Amino acid sequence: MSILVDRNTRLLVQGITGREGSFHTTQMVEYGTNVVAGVTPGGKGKEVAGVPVFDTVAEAVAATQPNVSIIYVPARFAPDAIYEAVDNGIPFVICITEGIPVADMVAVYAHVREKGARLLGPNCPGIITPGQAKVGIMPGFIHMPGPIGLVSRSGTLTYEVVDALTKAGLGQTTAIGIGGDPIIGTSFVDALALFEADPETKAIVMIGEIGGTDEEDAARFISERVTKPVVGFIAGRTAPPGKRMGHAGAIISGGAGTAAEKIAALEAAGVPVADRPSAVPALIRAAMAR
Amino acid sequence: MSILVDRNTRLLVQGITGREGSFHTTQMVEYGTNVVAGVTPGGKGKEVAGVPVFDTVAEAVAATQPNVSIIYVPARFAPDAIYEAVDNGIPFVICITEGIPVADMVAVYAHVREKGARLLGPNCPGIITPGQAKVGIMPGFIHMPGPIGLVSRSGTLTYEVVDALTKAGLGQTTAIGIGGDPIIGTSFVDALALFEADPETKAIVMIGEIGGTDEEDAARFISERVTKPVVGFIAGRTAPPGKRMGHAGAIISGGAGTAAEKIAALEAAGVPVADRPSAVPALIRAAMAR
Amino acid sequence: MDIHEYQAAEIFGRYGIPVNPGEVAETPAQAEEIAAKFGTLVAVKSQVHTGGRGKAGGIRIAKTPEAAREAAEAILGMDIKGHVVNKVLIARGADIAREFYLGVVLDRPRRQITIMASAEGGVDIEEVARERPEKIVRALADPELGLHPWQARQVAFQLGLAPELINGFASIVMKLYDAYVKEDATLAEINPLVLTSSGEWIALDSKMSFDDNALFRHPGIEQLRDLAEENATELEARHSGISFVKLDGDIGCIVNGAGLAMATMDAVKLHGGEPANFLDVGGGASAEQVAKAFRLVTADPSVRAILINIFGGITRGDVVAEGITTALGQVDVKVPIVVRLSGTNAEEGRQLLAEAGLTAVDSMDDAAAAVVRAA
Amino acid sequence: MDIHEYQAAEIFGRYGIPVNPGEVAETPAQAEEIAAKFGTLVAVKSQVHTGGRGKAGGIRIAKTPEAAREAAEAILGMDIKGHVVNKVLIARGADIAREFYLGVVLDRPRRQITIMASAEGGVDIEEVARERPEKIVRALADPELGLHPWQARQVAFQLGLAPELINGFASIVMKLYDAYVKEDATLAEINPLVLTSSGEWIALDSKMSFDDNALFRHPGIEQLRDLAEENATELEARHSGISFVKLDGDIGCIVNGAGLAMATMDAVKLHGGEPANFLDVGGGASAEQVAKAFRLVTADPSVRAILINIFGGITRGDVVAEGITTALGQVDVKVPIVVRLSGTNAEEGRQLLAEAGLTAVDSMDDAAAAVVRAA
Repeated sequence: MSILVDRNTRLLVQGITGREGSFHTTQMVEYGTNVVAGVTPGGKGKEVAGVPVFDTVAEAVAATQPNVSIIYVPARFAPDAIYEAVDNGIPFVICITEGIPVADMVAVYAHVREKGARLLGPNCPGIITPGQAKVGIMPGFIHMPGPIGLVSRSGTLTYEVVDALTKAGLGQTTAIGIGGDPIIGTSFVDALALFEADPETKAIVMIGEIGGTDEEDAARFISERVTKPVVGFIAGRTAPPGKRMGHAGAIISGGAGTAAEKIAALEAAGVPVADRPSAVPALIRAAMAR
Repeated sequence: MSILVDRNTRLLVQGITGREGSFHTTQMVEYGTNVVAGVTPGGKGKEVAGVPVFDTVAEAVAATQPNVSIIYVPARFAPDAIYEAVDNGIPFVICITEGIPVADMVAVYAHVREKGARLLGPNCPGIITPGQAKVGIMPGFIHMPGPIGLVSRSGTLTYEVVDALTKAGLGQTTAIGIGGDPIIGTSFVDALALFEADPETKAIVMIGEIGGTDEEDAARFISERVTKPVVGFIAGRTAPPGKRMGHAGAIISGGAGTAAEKIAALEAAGVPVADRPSAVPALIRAAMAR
Repeated sequence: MDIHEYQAAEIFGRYGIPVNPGEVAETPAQAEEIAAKFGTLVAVKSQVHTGGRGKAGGIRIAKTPEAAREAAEAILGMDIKGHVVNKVLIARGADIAREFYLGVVLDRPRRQITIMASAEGGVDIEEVARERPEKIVRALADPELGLHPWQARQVAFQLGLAPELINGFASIVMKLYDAYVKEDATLAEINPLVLTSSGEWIALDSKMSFDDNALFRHPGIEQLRDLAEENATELEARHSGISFVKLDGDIGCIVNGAGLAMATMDAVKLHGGEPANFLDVGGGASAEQVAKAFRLVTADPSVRAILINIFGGITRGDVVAEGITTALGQVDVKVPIVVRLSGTNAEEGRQLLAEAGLTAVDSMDDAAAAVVRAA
Repeated sequence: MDIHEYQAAEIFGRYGIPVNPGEVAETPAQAEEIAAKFGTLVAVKSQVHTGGRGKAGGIRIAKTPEAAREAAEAILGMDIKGHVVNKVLIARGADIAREFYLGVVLDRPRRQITIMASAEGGVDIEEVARERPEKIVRALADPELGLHPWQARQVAFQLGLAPELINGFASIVMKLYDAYVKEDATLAEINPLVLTSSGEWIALDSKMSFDDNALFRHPGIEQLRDLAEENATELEARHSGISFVKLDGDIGCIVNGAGLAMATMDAVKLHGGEPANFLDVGGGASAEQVAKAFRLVTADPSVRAILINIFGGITRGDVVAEGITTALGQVDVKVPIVVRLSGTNAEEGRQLLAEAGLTAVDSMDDAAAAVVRAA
């Protein structure tokens, strides 16, 4: 088992002929992901890594019945690509694109929910179920199948933790990067609920950062609804207020969104919080042994 | 039994202190309708026909728990009033107002549906369940409780037919005026489905007019899903194409929406169509006797 | 509300749609002058609020300024389906490679705004819709978010356009939709939308109609109204809150309620008569409104009898009767009047009317029969 | 992106919000001149991109032009929370009866734009939110349809305004929301929104910040950027696609990825050091990007050692190592460098780095410890 993507994933790549899109399509195909189609307006008849390209999502859906779509189109066209995916019935859309205006995402988020679809991201590394499907831009080789569910707001920091877990012999059911923007389609709470319901996931690692209150919401959710052990890590203990730390969403504003608050909330919910990424595997082992 | 309104209706009147609102509130209260509250911004503390007035729908809902709202506010403010009603959880909203721009109604209609609420109108006379609740501007006294469900796009033409039915001894479960605009919240099909499901309704009268294809859709629905006898009347056999006959929706455009087409569709669905309003009671009796 | 082609083109141009520049002439001399200025082959196009101008001879091609003058001479004053031509548009000829149809309208059954496009442009789109519906491509705009760019592109792909033409066409679709929504239109149409042999898009004919109920927020549109194109009586009626439509018969009708007004016309026809008009006097049927209605109906010389059909609902029949008699004191009506009064206090009302010497009956059928006899 | 109060007031004014007219002075003499022209009591207000100006003495009331001159003298050049005052806004004094707070912001947990209003205006709203949250009234805008007029009215009623004040307040709410949405703001705030004793509304202080990701569609807003207010290094970094934030410590950090960059700063601190900056070099960590990062970090004289932390993912570690050595050929770095390289081909990369004489380790903890020792 796993969450959201697996062997049955039939992946569509929107923006497949672009630099990012074609590079990562090749990587995903090499990993073994079942990439069934790509879309680039005007690209019909082409192929990328053996994957057929269509002009519109409607055509790709009719010809290849994808059930997941990943988006690699530039920020100003990405909202339109998300609408095209969900309006054509794709139930799960992953948006890698960074730099989408917040106002656009307010409407996109509401629309995706109305359609009963799920969005992951934007500005996220994607999702991987080791050995089954890599849907994103993460390096596949650091992952290993196993019992840990991992959810993170970050990219390379996630790889750091995954790498530490794998080296410690702790494989992953699924690793999911929810993204660093102020408005994201899938929150910590959403991912935690999925891991809680996944029988193969035995423990969960949650990697947060400064900004917003999603970690606090997650802490509340964990204390009320999660029975599996959870270990946390929060980046940005030393971040100053009022300054955006790279990610559009990583900003302490109005005194809210500090690492200290988030760590306190998680610890109050019984979640051990690592003081450094390398401390995560030991905490997970301890939590699982309890 | 009846549809949509009855003794359990707790009515809110939006625009209650206006000329139309106060006049018809008095009429509705006199008929015996349970009018629990009114809203007029800045009107808090007033009373109309003994009904308390509030500044906002939220306050009225908190204080009096209405389950139906009727709107008597001018066209340029009416869409906002509909949003205020449904966003505050009122499940059934009746909009009497005439002259709302079509573009506004496109968004209103979609929003009301998303909220799982029902809209009747705009530009409609409202709905009455004789002896229980009059929610609209129709003259109450011409109605009589009985087995006939009536649905109509028109106002006075409906009164004409109701009067004929009552004089013929054929009372009504509920008479519903769906309105004469191009976009209306409740269609013939919606009303027919409700009457079909209402055990007290033994036969249905449907009064259409030129414009659009709602009558054709109704004919299809009747042939597929309605087991009760239905009798029709269509106004506008002599209407010329391209000219709006009063109602914004009553226009034959592009050769579509003629009375002849609608009559043919209804007759093909086994619905006898009266050639004049006074012929309706006899057709209903004949249909019920079958 | 309708406007002329040249006015619609001006609006479309403001939204960034490539339209064919032209100028309006009201005399043959002006037409010649404009054509000379353009120095190229021109189209001389009648400006009237009706379709089928081409078939009626209202559009001519002129190769020289003199030919433009002659064409204008022929077209100005022409009657096209009851519309007299007062203006012609002189527009440069285009180098047409392909003709498309593009329109934005309301899809009533779906309660959404829809894009309609066809690679069979320049012809009657209703005919295409009837006979070759598969030739029409549609896209429904999201009712809350509007038309998405992917939908505009998809329409372009579905028309079979080559990849290099997609963005240009899609951009015109987005702009036409934008114009439709921002101006509260009921129709925005380009027919034909032309692709020139050099690969440019030109809107060769523009058409736009507007939602009367939304004119209050578009004072600029209201100013485009061509009074010469509107029936003076219908305009006057609208200003009094009366819905009035002129018809060809001789029985004038005054009714409260649009549906009942149509049913009344139908009843007149059913009894062998021909209605002279549709008239919905509105809610209250006050003396003032009835007087205005009398003036509107009697302005038509072909009216030989008048049927007043009032169903007294909230308004009492005796009050309506008083209104009618008062109105008759204000307006000198020379043709027979039959009044049908029903509903609240109808009997009292009919008595009042009878005392005033009017034929007043209870039944709509009887009234229709009586007025046909009287005419 | 932040702008000054006077710039925000100008934008709000364009949306029809009644703002307090004022003029900007850059010298005391200009301040006196403007005050003399106004001929009334004025406020002299420092224009800096930070809050708490009042408490810092950056806002003064002047009854005479001379007093305005003196106030400007005192305020210009002042350092408010690290921001040097280069401009003052001279604004007419208002006849204040009541002060309100009105703001539009994103409610992140609900993923909706929200209106916040309070009858306790003119004070720190965050303090009100913390200590007397019941004093704040909120309304969430519909994510697809926007803010409805009924919501704006409801906010006004919830603030306890008298009926005759409702429409005026609600109209300002609608306009502020409109400005927020149309300009892609992340904050639009009026504090205080003043009710004068004659019952007029005036926005006495205006504040606006913008979504950096949306500036591409607002060239006019980009032009309002005050370069004097921005950290030159941060600006330069942004143009190179590098995220950079100056901090107070002495350990320079160069990291790929924002989350890892924060974790790296935290690790430095954990090992007893103080990070000199946040720096996310972006995806590939190419020689060019690394060279730029070196220049940014070494521009800070307090930097005594540099920690490079790269997790080789899609990009191979040996390629990154080559990038680092190439960059070091282009930039003369005089402080010790510790490189942590992990992930794909990391071992090969570390060997390359060691050959170039750099301390290269596998673990982030070891690297942080080493760099703190080296500083």
